[in-house]
Amino acid sequence: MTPQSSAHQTQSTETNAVELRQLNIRFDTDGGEVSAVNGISLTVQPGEITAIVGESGSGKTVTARSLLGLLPDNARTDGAVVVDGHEVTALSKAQLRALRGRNAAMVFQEPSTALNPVYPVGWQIAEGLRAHRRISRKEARAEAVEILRQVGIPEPEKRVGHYPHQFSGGQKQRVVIAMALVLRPSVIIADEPTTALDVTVQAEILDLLRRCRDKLGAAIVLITHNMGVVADLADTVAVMYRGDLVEQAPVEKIFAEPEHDYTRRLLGAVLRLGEGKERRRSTTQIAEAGAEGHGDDQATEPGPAVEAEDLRITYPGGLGRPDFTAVQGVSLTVPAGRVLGLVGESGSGKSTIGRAVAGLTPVAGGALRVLGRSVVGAKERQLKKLRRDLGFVFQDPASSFNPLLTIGQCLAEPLVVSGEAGSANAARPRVAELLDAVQLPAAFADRFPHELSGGQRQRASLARALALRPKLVIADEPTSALDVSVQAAVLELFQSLQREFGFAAIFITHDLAVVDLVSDQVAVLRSGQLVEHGPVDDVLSAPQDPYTQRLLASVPVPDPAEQRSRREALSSPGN
Amino acid sequence: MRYIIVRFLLIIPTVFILVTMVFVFMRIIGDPITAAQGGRLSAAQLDQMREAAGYNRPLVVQYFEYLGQILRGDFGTTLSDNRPVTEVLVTYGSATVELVFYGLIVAFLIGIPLGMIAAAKRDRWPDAGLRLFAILAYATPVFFLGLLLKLVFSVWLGILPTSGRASSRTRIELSRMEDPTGIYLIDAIRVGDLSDVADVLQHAVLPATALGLLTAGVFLRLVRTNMIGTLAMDYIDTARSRGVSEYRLVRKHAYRPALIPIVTVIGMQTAMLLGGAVLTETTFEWRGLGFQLTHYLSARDFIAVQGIVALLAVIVAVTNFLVDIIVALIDPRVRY
Amino acid sequence: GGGNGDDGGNGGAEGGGGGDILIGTTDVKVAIDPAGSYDNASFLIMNQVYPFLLNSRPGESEVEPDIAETAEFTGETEFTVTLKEGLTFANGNELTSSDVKFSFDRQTEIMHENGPAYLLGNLESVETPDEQTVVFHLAEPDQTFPQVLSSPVAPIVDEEVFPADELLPDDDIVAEQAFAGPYVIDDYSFNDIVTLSPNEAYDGLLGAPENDSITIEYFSESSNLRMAVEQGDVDIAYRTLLATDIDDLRDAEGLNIVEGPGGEIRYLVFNLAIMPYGSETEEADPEAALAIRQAVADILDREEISEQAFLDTYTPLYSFVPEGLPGANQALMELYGDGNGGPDPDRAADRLEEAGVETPVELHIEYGTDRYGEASADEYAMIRDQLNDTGLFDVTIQSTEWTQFTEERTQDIYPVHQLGWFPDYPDADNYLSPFFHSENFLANHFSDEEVDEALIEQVTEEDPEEREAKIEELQYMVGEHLPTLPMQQGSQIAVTADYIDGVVLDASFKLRFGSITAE
Amino acid sequence: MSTTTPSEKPSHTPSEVPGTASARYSWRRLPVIRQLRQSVGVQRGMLITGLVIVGLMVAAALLAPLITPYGPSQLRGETDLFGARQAPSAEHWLGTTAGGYDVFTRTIYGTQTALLVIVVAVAFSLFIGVALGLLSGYYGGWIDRVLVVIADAIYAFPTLLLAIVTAIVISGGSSSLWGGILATSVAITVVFVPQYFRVIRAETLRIKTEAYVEAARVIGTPTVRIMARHVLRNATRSLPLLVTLNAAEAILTLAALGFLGFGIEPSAAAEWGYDLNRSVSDVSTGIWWTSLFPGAAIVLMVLGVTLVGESLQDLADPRLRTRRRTDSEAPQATASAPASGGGAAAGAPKGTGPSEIGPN
Ligand SMILES: Nc1ncnc2c1ncn2[C@@H]1O[C@H](COP(=O)(O)OP(=O)(O)OP(=O)(O)O)[C@@H](O)[C@H]1O
Ligand SMILES: Nc1ncnc2c1ncn2[C@@H]1O[C@H](COP(=O)(O)OP(=O)(O)OP(=O)(O)O)[C@@H](O)[C@H]1O
Ligand SMILES: [Mg+2]
Ligand SMILES: [Mg+2]
Repeated sequence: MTPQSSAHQTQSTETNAVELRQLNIRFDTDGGEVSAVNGISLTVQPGEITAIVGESGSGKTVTARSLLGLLPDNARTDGAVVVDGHEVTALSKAQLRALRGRNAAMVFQEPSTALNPVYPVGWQIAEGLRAHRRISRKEARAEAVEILRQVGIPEPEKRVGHYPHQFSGGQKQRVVIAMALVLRPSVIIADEPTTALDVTVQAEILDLLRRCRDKLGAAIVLITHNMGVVADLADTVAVMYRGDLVEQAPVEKIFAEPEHDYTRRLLGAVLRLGEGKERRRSTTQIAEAGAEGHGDDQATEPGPAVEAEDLRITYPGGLGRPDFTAVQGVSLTVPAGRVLGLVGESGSGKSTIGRAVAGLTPVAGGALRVLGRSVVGAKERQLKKLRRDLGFVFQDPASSFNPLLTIGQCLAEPLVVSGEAGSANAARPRVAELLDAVQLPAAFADRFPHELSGGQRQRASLARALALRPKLVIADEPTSALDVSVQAAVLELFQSLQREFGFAAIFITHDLAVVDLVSDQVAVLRSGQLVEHGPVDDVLSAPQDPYTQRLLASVPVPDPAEQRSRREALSSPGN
Repeated sequence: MRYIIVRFLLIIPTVFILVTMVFVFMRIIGDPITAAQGGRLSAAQLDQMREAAGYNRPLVVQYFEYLGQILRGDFGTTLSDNRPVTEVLVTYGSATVELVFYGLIVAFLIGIPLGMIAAAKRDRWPDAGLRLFAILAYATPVFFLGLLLKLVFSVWLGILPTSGRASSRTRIELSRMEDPTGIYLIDAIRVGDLSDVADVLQHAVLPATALGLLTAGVFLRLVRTNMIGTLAMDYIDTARSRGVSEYRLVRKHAYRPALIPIVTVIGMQTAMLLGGAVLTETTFEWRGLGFQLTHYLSARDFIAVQGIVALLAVIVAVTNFLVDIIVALIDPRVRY
Repeated sequence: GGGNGDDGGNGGAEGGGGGDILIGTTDVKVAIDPAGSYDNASFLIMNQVYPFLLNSRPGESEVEPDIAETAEFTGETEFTVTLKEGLTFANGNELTSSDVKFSFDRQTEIMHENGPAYLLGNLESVETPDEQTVVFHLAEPDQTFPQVLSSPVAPIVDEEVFPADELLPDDDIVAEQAFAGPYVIDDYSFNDIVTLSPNEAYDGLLGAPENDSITIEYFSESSNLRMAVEQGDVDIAYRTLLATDIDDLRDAEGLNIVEGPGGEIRYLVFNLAIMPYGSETEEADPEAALAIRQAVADILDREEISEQAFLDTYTPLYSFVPEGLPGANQALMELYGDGNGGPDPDRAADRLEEAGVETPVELHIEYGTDRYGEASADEYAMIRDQLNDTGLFDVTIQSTEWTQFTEERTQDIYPVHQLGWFPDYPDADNYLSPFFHSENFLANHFSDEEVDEALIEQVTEEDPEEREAKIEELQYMVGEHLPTLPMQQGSQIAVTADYIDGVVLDASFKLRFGSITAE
Repeated sequence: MSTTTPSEKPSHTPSEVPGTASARYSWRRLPVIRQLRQSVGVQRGMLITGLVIVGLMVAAALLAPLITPYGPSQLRGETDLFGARQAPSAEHWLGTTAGGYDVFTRTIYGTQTALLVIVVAVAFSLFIGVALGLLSGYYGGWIDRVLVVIADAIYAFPTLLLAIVTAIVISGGSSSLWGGILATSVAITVVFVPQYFRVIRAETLRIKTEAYVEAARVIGTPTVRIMARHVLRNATRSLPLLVTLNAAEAILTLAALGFLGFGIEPSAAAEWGYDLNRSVSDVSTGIWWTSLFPGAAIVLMVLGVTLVGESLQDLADPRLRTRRRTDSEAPQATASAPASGGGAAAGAPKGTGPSEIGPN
């Protein structure tokens, strides 16, 4: 509480909530010193919501943590970090402790790990109170109940004694926010507070954060890479790129007239719902042409690539637990050469269906025909034949390659296994072709997976899926691990390959904008059941099912003006 | 609840497999008659005795006979010294339990706080010193450590007894009491003679230290690693960002979650402890199960060996079972 | 060392009379049903708490009537014993001839695998003409039978307490106080602690004990026993301290070492079938095989071994019958080596050359790891060393865990192997017949009619002097053949606190507690 | 578990020229060496100390005949016996044992026995444990259940007692050098197999669900090929650690067996546990050299191996590893790997992903 004696030149009458001046952060790592943040300066006014955006690794988290002096041991900082009038880097341990929570509080990305699993949430909330104020256990508890009520936890009196695992992901994030709010801090730092959450839940959390600002007047530093979230919540935006702050401006200005090159690229890569329409029109024509081309080779007109009827998939329940039904009564078809987008919230059974189509998960009931063959109850040997015509692209490009094999060896695997090539060496020419198809230099064949960037890896993954010229490709969230800019490139590649090879595809994603971009048809899943299935234009522009409607409405639009009007439209009749 | 039952029922196959294994092993390695009389009787005489004792019958027959016996709850009588196996188990089992208990106390008292200190002072000199201590404690064979302890504390300083669970006077006194528990400390307290209690405790110091140090080394390393791991968890940073003090972070936030894997490992360590106790028991004349087992093994007393192994297996299984329950108490996420 | 233990472990000088005495031992296994155990530790107790028909006084090994009035041969195969009048057990039950008959019948009935029943192999039946008289009928004439009656097979038990056809658990025996020896057991905690106190009812050869109580404490590690006696936690350490400890304690203040002749012997067994040139080998040649055995006898330096490996707790043994028993001589000293017990490699070389044996002779010697003490390893390492050092032999040694060893020793696997012997009763015959009769337990294929005859002759010879002569002759006779090679004789050793008196270790190999006193 | 670890590093592409891939299989990527290069500060000190101790032990074992003046079972000099329990002197630097052997010679030769036992025991357990763990984990089903129950049962058995029983069963109690070593090794193997089994099975279960295994399955790779090429090679990441820990345990078990009289006899080979057992009684008589040296040898050997194991564990776990400070004297890394990625991932080994041992 000691007022800052050193006055600084650019100071107005009002103190800034946060002020960074020439902040440098470096890390000692195995590979030597790494500079994470290079001399950035940034100010946040009280009551202002500032979003920090930027691609992964650009230094957002590190910057946020420096505000509370929470950097790991191997970090070194210089420059000034002033929070609520205190110079953080100069504080003693005790002063730092007094600052944390009281002047500035933090909300972390992953709510499930931000709560200590072995203590009740009430205890954890009260702990913060008791760390800063002399307060009886009872009073602390009362305050905890009150704050839980404010963040919208139902029956707070009862829930206050519950353990973290007894809450859902969204509720956990509310509790984390409650923990930050209860001390009425001047600054709330939220590091990707909604990345781990589904869109519908995300919308509620964003709403909560906005209320915090409105009611408490707290300044909020929001870190995110989702431009929709930015548009929804932020007043000002700071763009970071490789440790530099390249631009800071009011949100409208950023979206309307981005100054920096990188900002423009970033915005350009952002997908918007409805954008896919025109593209699709041309795509369809080409795809049809492609299908016809194939038709020339084949004697018969190909049937649908996938036909599922009343599909039911269960996972064995283990000792003493009943089997878990992950998918129930799903019927859908994927015509040859077409792309089906499969969307739904986390745990709704998207991957399960994809895996079942590839024969990786046994089907418990119903009918499932893939490329004309039934896979229900099929033997491994029969599946093998089928799999020659299947390609699979996995969510995480890093883990889908055996880290001990080179990219070339990985790509050669399908060829060797199917007998198309005698050895990895013999397959080299074909591997080079494949790499070329996904626009990677042939020399990459000798690299190990970890020596490629994420985007490059995902390209390689596509190449592997295409190695045997499949008729059906299953792509399970192939871009969700990628940055927006990289995502756009990979999606574009996917589309062009689809056009070129004319394969049918099931494209699994939770991002409606992606579906809009790549697919012809869309299927919406909820808790293992199909709630809507149809051509993408129909479903996205005129959703029939209320769930689909809510899903669409929850997606923030990466345009501040439009998002504001949408929000107002939503809240006036609803709330 | 259901889980508890399943967990509990799993003890049965474990014990069954062990008993079977031991049965087969024991029949391979010779019979008690040869062991006892082989040095003075002719082969023919020995054969005759084996015939009479029924050891010449097919193994399967003997095996099922033995299983039948066990199912009736009859563990038989030891072959080499004609004592009911149940009595053997009670006498020596309680001794081993007492020793392991003391050892665990020492291990806890030393291992856990030092592990926490090492974690807090990570990679600085107290940590390096403590880790070296832990490794040395583990690297020194119990019998060597026991030897050194005895040399220093009994022979040179003369302040502690060299061996045994109590002096003979106390032992006689305790053996005279009605239905003794076999756990000397409890019995001594029940007798109510303070000098007896002191005597029992004095005798326990060295064995408990020897066994405890070994285990403390393991605990220290375990606690350290887990504390460091837990201190890196997000919720620690979250709590820190609320202004919770560092001391409290270690004591409250890291300690309990770090305890969970430790408790689990302790369960698994019981087997090791019982095994480690064999050497401690031998070194300090602590007549417990492990000690006795090596005896019966040399005597090829399969009835006794089978009985003891079955009991050890049950102890280990039950400990692991209890550990699961303790973990459930510490960790609210696990509820059955 | 010495002094008083302060933790109550010392019963030493307290109490009146001869005091309360604490004996520590490392002998394991005590089961006090005479039909179910046959080992030193158990017999040590049985010998104090059960009465015998015949027994020996402290300091002697000749047997005399104990609870008997008279005991003598009343025919070639008939031995008659008359009991004293009015004998009772400590529990008040009467001790009559029927108890005696019961005790022996019970042994043969149970024939327990751990018991000594086979000692009664020659006993055909027991008759009880009246309450006081017992008549034993033997199958063959046997002058050693009186000794058998003082052996572990012969304790008299209470027929009202013991079941006739199965063992009685120790605790029941104690609870029923079925004792009629000089002592009764007060406290009994298996293999841990046993407390004895004098038995008022005893009226036999050994007389009333001179001490107030005896407590035996069992140790498993001899080093612990050693420390206990050194620190005064026990008054007497009896069986078995390591040689090192004894050697070290010899000079310790406040401690005495009591020594006596030991019945235990260590010897090498030659398997006449599979040793080099043995009867079953390809180049079978009895002469050459004998020459090899004799050469071994020439070379081995028992003195050196007993000094280094046993620190003189064993003494060199130059005959099959150990020193101290009537009839024992030093036949092998004369027959082999330098004639004074020392080695003579040249003589061995000549012997081998004469017999046309190719040198070096490859010889494998096997020994047991645990049965005969850990010094076995040192002993056999030295044997190998001594033999190989002459250049005449190429010896390999190997050890095997006891049970396996003893199983294999009769299966013609070991050309030469180790064994040891502890007598059933102190009689020279016990060192001869079991070993050298054609049906010996060694199964080393030794068989010689002359020896067989001589063995029977000595055992049936009624005149003691004649018998001794025959036994001496027999030792020379066997010495020529050398089916076994005696190596060492153990001595009995007790370490006592200096205030302890009356520990007598004699050729009966029994320690009688009654004579022990503490000042 | 911990913070998210974005694996995306779009802005950095490795600068290495293609074609050097095979060179990167070089010795630098070998397990221990890679960690040695990676380590720093206390952890490096520990690792180096451990390696030096183990190295000295190996050298002692190999060069034993050159270092020692006598043979391990030699009792006699030129003319006379050495004598038992002789104090250290010019002829016998560390004195002689109760059996009359030269302590120095036997202590040095003891390394041979210890190392032989470690190698044989660890090789056996590795082979069997890995094979079973792989089968069990990959196929699952009843084989898995049976194997798990058996492994757990064995695991529940006190190790030392199990070792004793096995030693008797295997050798019939015989104690020739190889008989003894085999018996002890097999005994130790029986104890260790469940550990390897567990680790490999758990790894296999984890790897089985890894995307790259699924990827292999989707293209129809035969099971055997999957197991060999994908599962096995990736499942072995925690083995170096387990091997060192087990090596330490093997020495202690060997010593304990020797101590209890079930080990290797002195005439067959020099074994510390046995020598220590024989010297227990010497200590109280003031003869310290017979027990001190074999005892110290055991402690030293276990210390060395455990130090290596512990530091490997530290280095493998990003949470436990200390990082180089640039301003410290520690030499700079060759820094071929670009430093990026957030949090813990930055600490993950740059070479092979599988060598990091997760916090689970
Ligand atoms: N503990 C650490 N040790 C070493 N380097 C680190 C550490 N934490 C962060 N870095 C480095 O600092 C840089 C910035 O990381 P930061 O976590 O701030 O990125 P970010 O912008 O939050 O990315 P993301 O969107 O992936 O969370 C990265 O290059 C990262 O490698
Ligand atoms: N191996 C498994 N065993 C048991 N249950 C499983 C298993 N795999 C998935 N489930 C359950 O099945 C349901 C559907 O899972 P699935 O992976 O298909 O979801 P998803 O829609 O792909 O979610 P996400 O977007 O998080 O990937 C979930 O509730 C999940 O918990
Ligand atoms: Mg971040
Ligand atoms: Mg999924």
